[in-house]
Amino acid sequence: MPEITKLIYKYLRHDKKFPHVWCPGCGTGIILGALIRAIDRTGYEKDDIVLVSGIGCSGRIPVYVDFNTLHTTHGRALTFATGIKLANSNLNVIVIMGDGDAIAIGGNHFIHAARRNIDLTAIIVNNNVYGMTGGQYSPTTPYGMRATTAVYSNIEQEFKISELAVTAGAVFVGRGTVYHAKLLDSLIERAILKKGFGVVEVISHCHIQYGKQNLLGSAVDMMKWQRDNAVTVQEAKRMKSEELEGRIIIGVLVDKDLPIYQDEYDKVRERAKEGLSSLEG
Amino acid sequence: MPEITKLIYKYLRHDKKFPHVWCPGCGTGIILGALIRAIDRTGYEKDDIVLVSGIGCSGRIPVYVDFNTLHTTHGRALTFATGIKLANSNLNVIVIMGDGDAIAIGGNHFIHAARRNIDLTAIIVNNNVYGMTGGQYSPTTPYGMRATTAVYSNIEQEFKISELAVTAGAVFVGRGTVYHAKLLDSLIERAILKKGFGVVEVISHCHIQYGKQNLLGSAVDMMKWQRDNAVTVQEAKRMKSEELEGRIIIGVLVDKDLPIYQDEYDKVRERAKEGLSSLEG
Amino acid sequence: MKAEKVSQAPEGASEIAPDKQPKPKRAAVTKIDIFKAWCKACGICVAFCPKGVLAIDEEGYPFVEDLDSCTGCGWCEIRCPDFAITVESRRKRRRVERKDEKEAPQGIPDAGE
Amino acid sequence: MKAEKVSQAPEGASEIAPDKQPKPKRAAVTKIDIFKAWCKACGICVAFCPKGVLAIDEEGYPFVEDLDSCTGCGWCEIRCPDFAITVESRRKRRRVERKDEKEAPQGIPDAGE
Amino acid sequence: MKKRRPREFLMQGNEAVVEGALVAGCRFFAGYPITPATEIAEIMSVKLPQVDGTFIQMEDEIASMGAIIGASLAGTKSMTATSGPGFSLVQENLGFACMAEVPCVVGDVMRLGPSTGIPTYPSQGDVMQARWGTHGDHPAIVLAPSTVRECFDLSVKAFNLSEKYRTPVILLFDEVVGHMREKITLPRPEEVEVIDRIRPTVPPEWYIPYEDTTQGVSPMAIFGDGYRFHVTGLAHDIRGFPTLRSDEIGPFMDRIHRKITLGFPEIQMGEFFQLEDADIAIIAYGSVARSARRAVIDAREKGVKVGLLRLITLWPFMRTAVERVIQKAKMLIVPEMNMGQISREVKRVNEGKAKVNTINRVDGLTITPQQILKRIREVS
Amino acid sequence: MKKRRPREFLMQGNEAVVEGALVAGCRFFAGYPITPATEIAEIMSVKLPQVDGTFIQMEDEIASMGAIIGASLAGTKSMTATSGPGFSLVQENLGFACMAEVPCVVGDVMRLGPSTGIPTYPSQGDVMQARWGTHGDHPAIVLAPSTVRECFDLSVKAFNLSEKYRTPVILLFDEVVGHMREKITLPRPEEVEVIDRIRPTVPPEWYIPYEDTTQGVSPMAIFGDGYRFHVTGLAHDIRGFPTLRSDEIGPFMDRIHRKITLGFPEIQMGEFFQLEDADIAIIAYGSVARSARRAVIDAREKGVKVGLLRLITLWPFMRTAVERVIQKAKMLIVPEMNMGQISREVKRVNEGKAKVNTINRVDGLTITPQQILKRIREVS
Amino acid sequence: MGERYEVRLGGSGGQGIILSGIILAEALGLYGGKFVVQTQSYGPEARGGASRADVVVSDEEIDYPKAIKLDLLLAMNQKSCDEYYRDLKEDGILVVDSTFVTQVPTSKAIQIPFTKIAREKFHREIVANIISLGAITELTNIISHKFMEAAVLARVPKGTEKLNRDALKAGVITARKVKESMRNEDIQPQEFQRED
Amino acid sequence: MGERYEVRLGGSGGQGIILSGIILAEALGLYGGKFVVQTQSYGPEARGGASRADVVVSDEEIDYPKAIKLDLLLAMNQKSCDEYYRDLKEDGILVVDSTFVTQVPTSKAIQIPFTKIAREKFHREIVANIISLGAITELTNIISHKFMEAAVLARVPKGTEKLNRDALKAGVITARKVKESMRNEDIQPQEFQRED
Ligand SMILES: Cc1ncc(C[n+]2csc(CCOP(=O)(O)OP(=O)(O)O)c2C)c(N)n1
Ligand SMILES: Cc1ncc(C[n+]2csc(CCOP(=O)(O)OP(=O)(O)O)c2C)c(N)n1
Ligand code: SF4
Ligand code: SF4
Ligand code: SF4
Ligand code: SF4
Ligand code: SF4
Ligand code: SF4
Ligand SMILES: [Mg+2]
Ligand SMILES: [Mg+2]
Repeated sequence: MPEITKLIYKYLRHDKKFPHVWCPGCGTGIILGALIRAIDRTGYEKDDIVLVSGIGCSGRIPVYVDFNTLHTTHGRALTFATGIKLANSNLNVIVIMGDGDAIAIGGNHFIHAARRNIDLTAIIVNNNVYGMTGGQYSPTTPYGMRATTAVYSNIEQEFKISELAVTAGAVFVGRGTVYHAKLLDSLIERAILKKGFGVVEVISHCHIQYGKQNLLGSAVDMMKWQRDNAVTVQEAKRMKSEELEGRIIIGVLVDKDLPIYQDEYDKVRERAKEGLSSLEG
Repeated sequence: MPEITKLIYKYLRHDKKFPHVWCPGCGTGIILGALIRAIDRTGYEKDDIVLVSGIGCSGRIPVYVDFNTLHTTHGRALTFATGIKLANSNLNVIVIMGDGDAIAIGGNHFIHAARRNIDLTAIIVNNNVYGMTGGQYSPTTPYGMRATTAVYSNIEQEFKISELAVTAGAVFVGRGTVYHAKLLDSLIERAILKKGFGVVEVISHCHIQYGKQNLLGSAVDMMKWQRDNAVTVQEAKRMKSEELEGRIIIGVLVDKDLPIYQDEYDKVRERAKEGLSSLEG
Repeated sequence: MKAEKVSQAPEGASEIAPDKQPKPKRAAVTKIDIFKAWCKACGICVAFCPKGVLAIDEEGYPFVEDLDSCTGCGWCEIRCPDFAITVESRRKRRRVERKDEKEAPQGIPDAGE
Repeated sequence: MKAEKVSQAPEGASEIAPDKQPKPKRAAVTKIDIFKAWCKACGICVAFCPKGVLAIDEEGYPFVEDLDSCTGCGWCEIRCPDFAITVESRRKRRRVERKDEKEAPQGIPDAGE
Repeated sequence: MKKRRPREFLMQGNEAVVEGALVAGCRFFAGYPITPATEIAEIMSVKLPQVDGTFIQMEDEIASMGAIIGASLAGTKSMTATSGPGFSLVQENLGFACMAEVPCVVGDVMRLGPSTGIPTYPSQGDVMQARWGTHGDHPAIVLAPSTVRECFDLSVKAFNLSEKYRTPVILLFDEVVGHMREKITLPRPEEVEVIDRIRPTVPPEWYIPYEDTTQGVSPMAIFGDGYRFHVTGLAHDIRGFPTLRSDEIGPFMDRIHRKITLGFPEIQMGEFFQLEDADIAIIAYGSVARSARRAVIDAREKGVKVGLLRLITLWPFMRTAVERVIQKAKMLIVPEMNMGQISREVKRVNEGKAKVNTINRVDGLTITPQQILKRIREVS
Repeated sequence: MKKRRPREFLMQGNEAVVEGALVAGCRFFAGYPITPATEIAEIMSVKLPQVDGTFIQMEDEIASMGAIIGASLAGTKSMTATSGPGFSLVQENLGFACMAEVPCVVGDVMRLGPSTGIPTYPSQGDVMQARWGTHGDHPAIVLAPSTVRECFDLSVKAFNLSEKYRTPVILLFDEVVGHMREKITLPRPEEVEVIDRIRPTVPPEWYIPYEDTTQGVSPMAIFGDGYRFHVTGLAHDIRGFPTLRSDEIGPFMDRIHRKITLGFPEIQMGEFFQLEDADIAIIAYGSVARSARRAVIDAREKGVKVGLLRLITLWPFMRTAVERVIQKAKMLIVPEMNMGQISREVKRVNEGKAKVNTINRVDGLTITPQQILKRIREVS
Repeated sequence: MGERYEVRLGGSGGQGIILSGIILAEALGLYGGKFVVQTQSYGPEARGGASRADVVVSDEEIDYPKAIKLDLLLAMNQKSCDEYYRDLKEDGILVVDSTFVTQVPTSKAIQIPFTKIAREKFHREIVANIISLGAITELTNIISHKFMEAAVLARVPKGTEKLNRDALKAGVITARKVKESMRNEDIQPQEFQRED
Repeated sequence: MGERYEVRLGGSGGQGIILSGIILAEALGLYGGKFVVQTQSYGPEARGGASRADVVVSDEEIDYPKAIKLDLLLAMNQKSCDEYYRDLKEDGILVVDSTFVTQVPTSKAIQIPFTKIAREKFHREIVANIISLGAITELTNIISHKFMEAAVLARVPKGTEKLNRDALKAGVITARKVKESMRNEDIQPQEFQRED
């Protein structure tokens, strides 16, 4: 049996939920594949994985996988995940969000989860658009592109999700694309294994809502664009900033070590039990 | 008549509202002074100034000044301000927020207003604590400090407000302290005059709620600390990162030019009128 | 961004260059299954097969046209958004190679054409 | 942070050093008013007057002890959180100086002691 | 060939809301996409810049609500539109608009709830939330169109009432009404009555922004007008400044409720259909009222004396209309796409006089004429 | 010298809520400071780590609500506490907890609203919001303590009901109750009945997370237990997966309401004080019930036959209790620190049988015994 | 048509079903002068196209806006044919795109390969829906050809008028042929008065 | 004391008014065995200290928790004296900190310079509130000295027991002197039974 078939049997709710809901060629399915391969490599038990999502096309991922799965409210996935992780730190909690979900309505939870270094893995499916609701611009829609709420072209500057994550304090930040699907496996794997708040930004394509409005062609065309415009972190270092204009820098942007919230909280518990309350001091 | 007396007569609602509500020695009053001096220097008419605040000790500032004043909901001041500015771009809209207000509950609005480059001035009174509600830790409370919700000492990493503003895209970012009150005048003045989203982070002190719990002494003591720990941007450049540990870098961190949202939107209007809608294309 | 200080190279980044593997000498080293009930005819597998193994039928679905050329690289499989195509390598050696990948997974692998 | 690239020096930053102004030769060049109804006796004006002009009474309120030493620098005034102390310089020249400041306000001014 | 008439359109309910808003003078829209209300934002984004208005997509619904309040304070008529999940999020700032008396319009296109529910399926589950969703006591005006033309009319009306009473007005309709396309004839803009807030004419020194007046509504200055006043969500005195005095708070609370009460005759709108001789009265609103109307016609054909009270204004609840109906009808049927929300109000004002039947449906399907007919047969 | 008794404390209402929660097994609290609820967070932050629980101060109330739902799904009893503005913000996620049937407890310490209102002044303005604040139809359990000891008891009860019925429970009390200190005697933890959610015992393959049962409540697996199931805010089938089928949605909606209805006898708590022979009945709750009790005693001294129905459970509304009261009492007085919220419910179930008087106060002051006595005199 | 006449168009996203519904409704309402309501149904959220559009037309104001018993069902794929056939009146008309609908539930079904025609004749699959509108015009009496043409031309992108006019015509002609070959006396809706 | 006995402590933030209220309530409730309710009032939000604490004590369960007509008012500053004096029963006791309260509304007011004593005798202003508790204990019959001392010692920070015990004592002694000098027969609360 091919490896992937084994993974399908092992991880997918394959007998009920497929074919899945996404449009033909949608990058979300590819990310789902990378996710299960990455999880498989980590060796974690299915019972110990909690997959949490927000609302959006990407938010439908949990339905398809045989973990503890949770589809929350729009933008709030990280808050639920924080509760899960702090309540039971044995669980490996992975959070999937769309760009709108994570950075528009959910932007605040994102930067705070990063700042606190909650031991979670955040995978952000950045397709530059609100896919689920039909193609409105998102905070990652580049300047000048079109969307159903930006028919005269978008005038807002885009957020760079990974860079925001770095500033907010994430200890692991990687960026990949769905085209570079194997890199994705490893980025996700590393983020999961990382102790602390790990972020993987995945450049995906929504050819149906975003591609169509911007005449970017089919899923294949948009994946070719990813292929042709990605540069690795190393390459990027050798390039001038003009050359980097419009390119996607892929690879690991940050990998550093900082104490996680849970460990710090263990110290709080110790101090609490020692009665070292300032209330009494 | 002393200059300040003139300013008091001109800008303060001096005949009804004073002495103000803040604790003796609170930095908020000093910031209020810097604000009216800065506004006076800009030469703007009082009728054209809108002062918007959120909720917190700092949020009470608007009550005291004779502008168009608006005291909104907690964390949302920038959203109200965005509406005001976009509805009437002749108004000079200045927003005052506390650290909790701007960066805890309001963090998302803050980064998005910066990203969109809405032509506003955001003044953030960073006293490292929730003053108004009685001394809980905020996202800027340093690791290891105490608060009424962190009696065993705070385990969270702090946000650097100015650095977050830079990453989010603010075109002007300055940091000052209440001790360096004249610098504050000029930072605020420059932020107001700046076209685009300007941020002034003011390191202030809350000796009553924060100082007391952390044995930092009186207002005077805490201002001395500001004096002794501030380094200018220039000095900071010459210092090693270890040396900068625990110091406050004051001065102008960013001053760059980018098109503002309103000007971009004017272009949208032009395109709309030309009928350049992609709906028809 | 202080990216320089904290970032780390994905190893094997140079592999982003086109596939340099020689065409396999023996025929049909792999077995390719296309599960039509799940396939949505997006064409991704066909477009990115580095060996031109796959083609599109008149309804838009992929089919195996040139199995002999297949190197078993698995790119069609992992880029399929619908888990509708699987590749089984019949050569033990390749399996092992892919196992190796598992041990050192950080590289940006062969990016196909 | 790309602070280096985009940041800009506040001019006159070096003025953060202690006040080097000579003690004025003539007495009582300024008039200091303390508006007790607003003053909250926080002590800031007293603590940071670079010339020791002010002192604290037994109830904690400030009073002018040594008016002659006052340079009219205005620090007490602008650091008072309660708009309770005002300084009027009687020397035309100083007023002008402060006007000048208005024209070029970016400096970090004299930080007192 | 017969030419299409100039102001005749095939139009969606959501689209008609936009047309109405624009005619009413709305020039600012801040929103966040959500099914089934997204079209309102999308069409606004196309049309507002054409008329020198402003559209902005905010980072969420909280921000959208904040922005429209800000825009209104700066003198621009403004609105947002959302659906249940977003409607839950606007509540805090909606309360601010009540407290600070800021005119603005909020559309809530109801989908199946609670929570994410089913985004594309209709419901009338937010009726009570529209009245009580924000904390603290506050008045509420909630209008419920049931045709596309009414989407237009009530959108205009919402702005007019909002301006006149200095209060947020909610346009509440279900997915069916929002998404359905009907042929409608739009009035010429000149034919539409547009009301603007009363602005102060006194000199700024005399201006008292929260003064009590005979109608309970104070003239409203806008930022930049030269009246520099204070606006806050705290309890405030007549000048707008925070107060802790119960003799100032009490009268204020009283006034913001009284101004609406005084406006009842104008605010409360309903349609009395075949009620004169009706023994059985249906009370319905939104798309369900359309099914009810059909059921009334069909039942009457079979000789059953049924009538329909169609509520156009949901809040303030139309006590007097119901009282009028139950003078004759001793049997009421209240069909709703919820577990019974307006029916509670009907029961409250009914005071045991008529028998109140409910038809409730919360499975994502609409209530059909047949379903209502069946109930009519059962009770008649 | 007389020694203080071991389990006797002078305790604030907010503090007693924490004590109750801890005894009930609460081990996770996520919150955001807000007057007058902050003490709950503060005390939790001190006590939870002492018992290996977790306190986290989130970035806002939305996040707090999300976090407690997450913690509960991971098997830890959890709560948050806030006041009006924050209560408005938790609404969306509160609806999620209803929909996904996640036990958790939310405290709302009511202050004067709407909007920022007066943070330090009491009110009872969020009673209707507690029932209807989130969008879509949903059940609600809302408990209203009026003494410090009851803060403890109802805190325990809130967790118990929440666990038993797999639903969020709201503890709703006013600033007076939250901040007042009373001498109370706490029971020993062993003496307190603590109910935990029923966990599945079937093998994972057989587990149906949203199965209908006789009581309408399905056993609840927790994440990590080996039952890998799906939780969503979308309408879902019995396995928890999204569905668009009305024949699945209908029964689900029905069940989540039915489970509460079946629990009425246990959920609905009230105190009948001197009602047997009462011609006049006061219906009150929270701190106002204390004034009402005093008024009853004083009035009885003057020979007026007055009684008090003190509502401990506000929602589901205690129809049967009111019906019992109006069998004798034909005059009702409903004093509330709002414009009339519970009185609407009283009117609804009263069906015209008794005369309903209201006393409403929204100026930040409490309703005094004198005020109620005066009304008793007026109506007797 | 004092009474309601109910039409349903079913298909998969991308087939232009909603546009067809709108054009049909505009033809009937704006040009034909009828009262008309068009509704549609969506999938999970508004992603991709909808699968179904209903058009209810009447001489009187329309109350209940959704189709209850269909007078006409156009099924552009097998799924919608299977799903909606049960809603068709006994004497209702079933039109299918035989490119995709290979199993018809009744021998009275009118089978036309709209997509195939579009592909082969116009090299643009996208016009299949316009072809189907031509067929509907011909197969029913609810709308005149002129009005339908006007409605189509008012909605299609500029520059594609000729293509769409030809497609519409192709639909009319093909339908006529099928009609004749079926001697389809039984597919005329009874109560409908032809508009002129 | 079948009936309620109502006490109000008023002052400004930082004077430890709330702590006094709590100690008084604990002395009465936990040691004295009474029913007791303590409430307080705040400024705009919970910033700084509160200005007022009410303690209601009774032998029966207490319903209405706030003070209505005061039996005892302790005013630690002028503002609270002015504001709350009108709530004092006609025969109620008014005790003021004469360090700050310079204008008393009645000649029957008991004037003791608590803060001055604290400053001069203990060099710690903060104990003024404890001194005032001593005075209250002495001036009323609601609580025994022992219980008050126990309550104080249970609440003050470790290491400050002696200081506070002394302060309490100082309050008692000063009050006794004042009482004597005033021949204050009229300040005994009538209905109160001394606890023992
Ligand atoms: C509070 C709230 N607001 C709005 C929505 C509607 N909504 C659903 S998904 C979505 C955005 C989806 O965009 P993104 O997060 O980028 O995910 P994608 O669909 O592109 O994967 C929105 C706005 C909602 N469900 N809840
Ligand atoms: C939605 C909401 N949550 C909480 C509060 C309570 N609250 C008022 S001010 C404040 C924080 C104040 O801190 P900060 O913004 O730093 O201002 P400061 O008082 O320190 O100046 C909080 C949490 C509120 N008013 N609204
Ligand atoms: S709408 Fe876009 S993101 Fe969503 S499933 Fe389709 S292609 Fe993917
Ligand atoms: S509490 Fe702190 S921030 Fe607030 S007024 Fe007092 S000192 Fe200032
Ligand atoms: S395994 Fe590689 S070579 Fe073979 S078909 Fe797939 S992509 Fe082509
Ligand atoms: S990539 Fe998958 S879904 Fe796409 S055509 Fe190939 S097998 Fe089918
Ligand atoms: S003006 Fe300067 S020198 Fe004079 S008193 Fe003030 S601070 Fe001191
Ligand atoms: S700084 Fe101002 S408030 Fe403080 S003591 Fe001096 S004059 Fe008084
Ligand atoms: Mg997206
Ligand atoms: Mg602060």
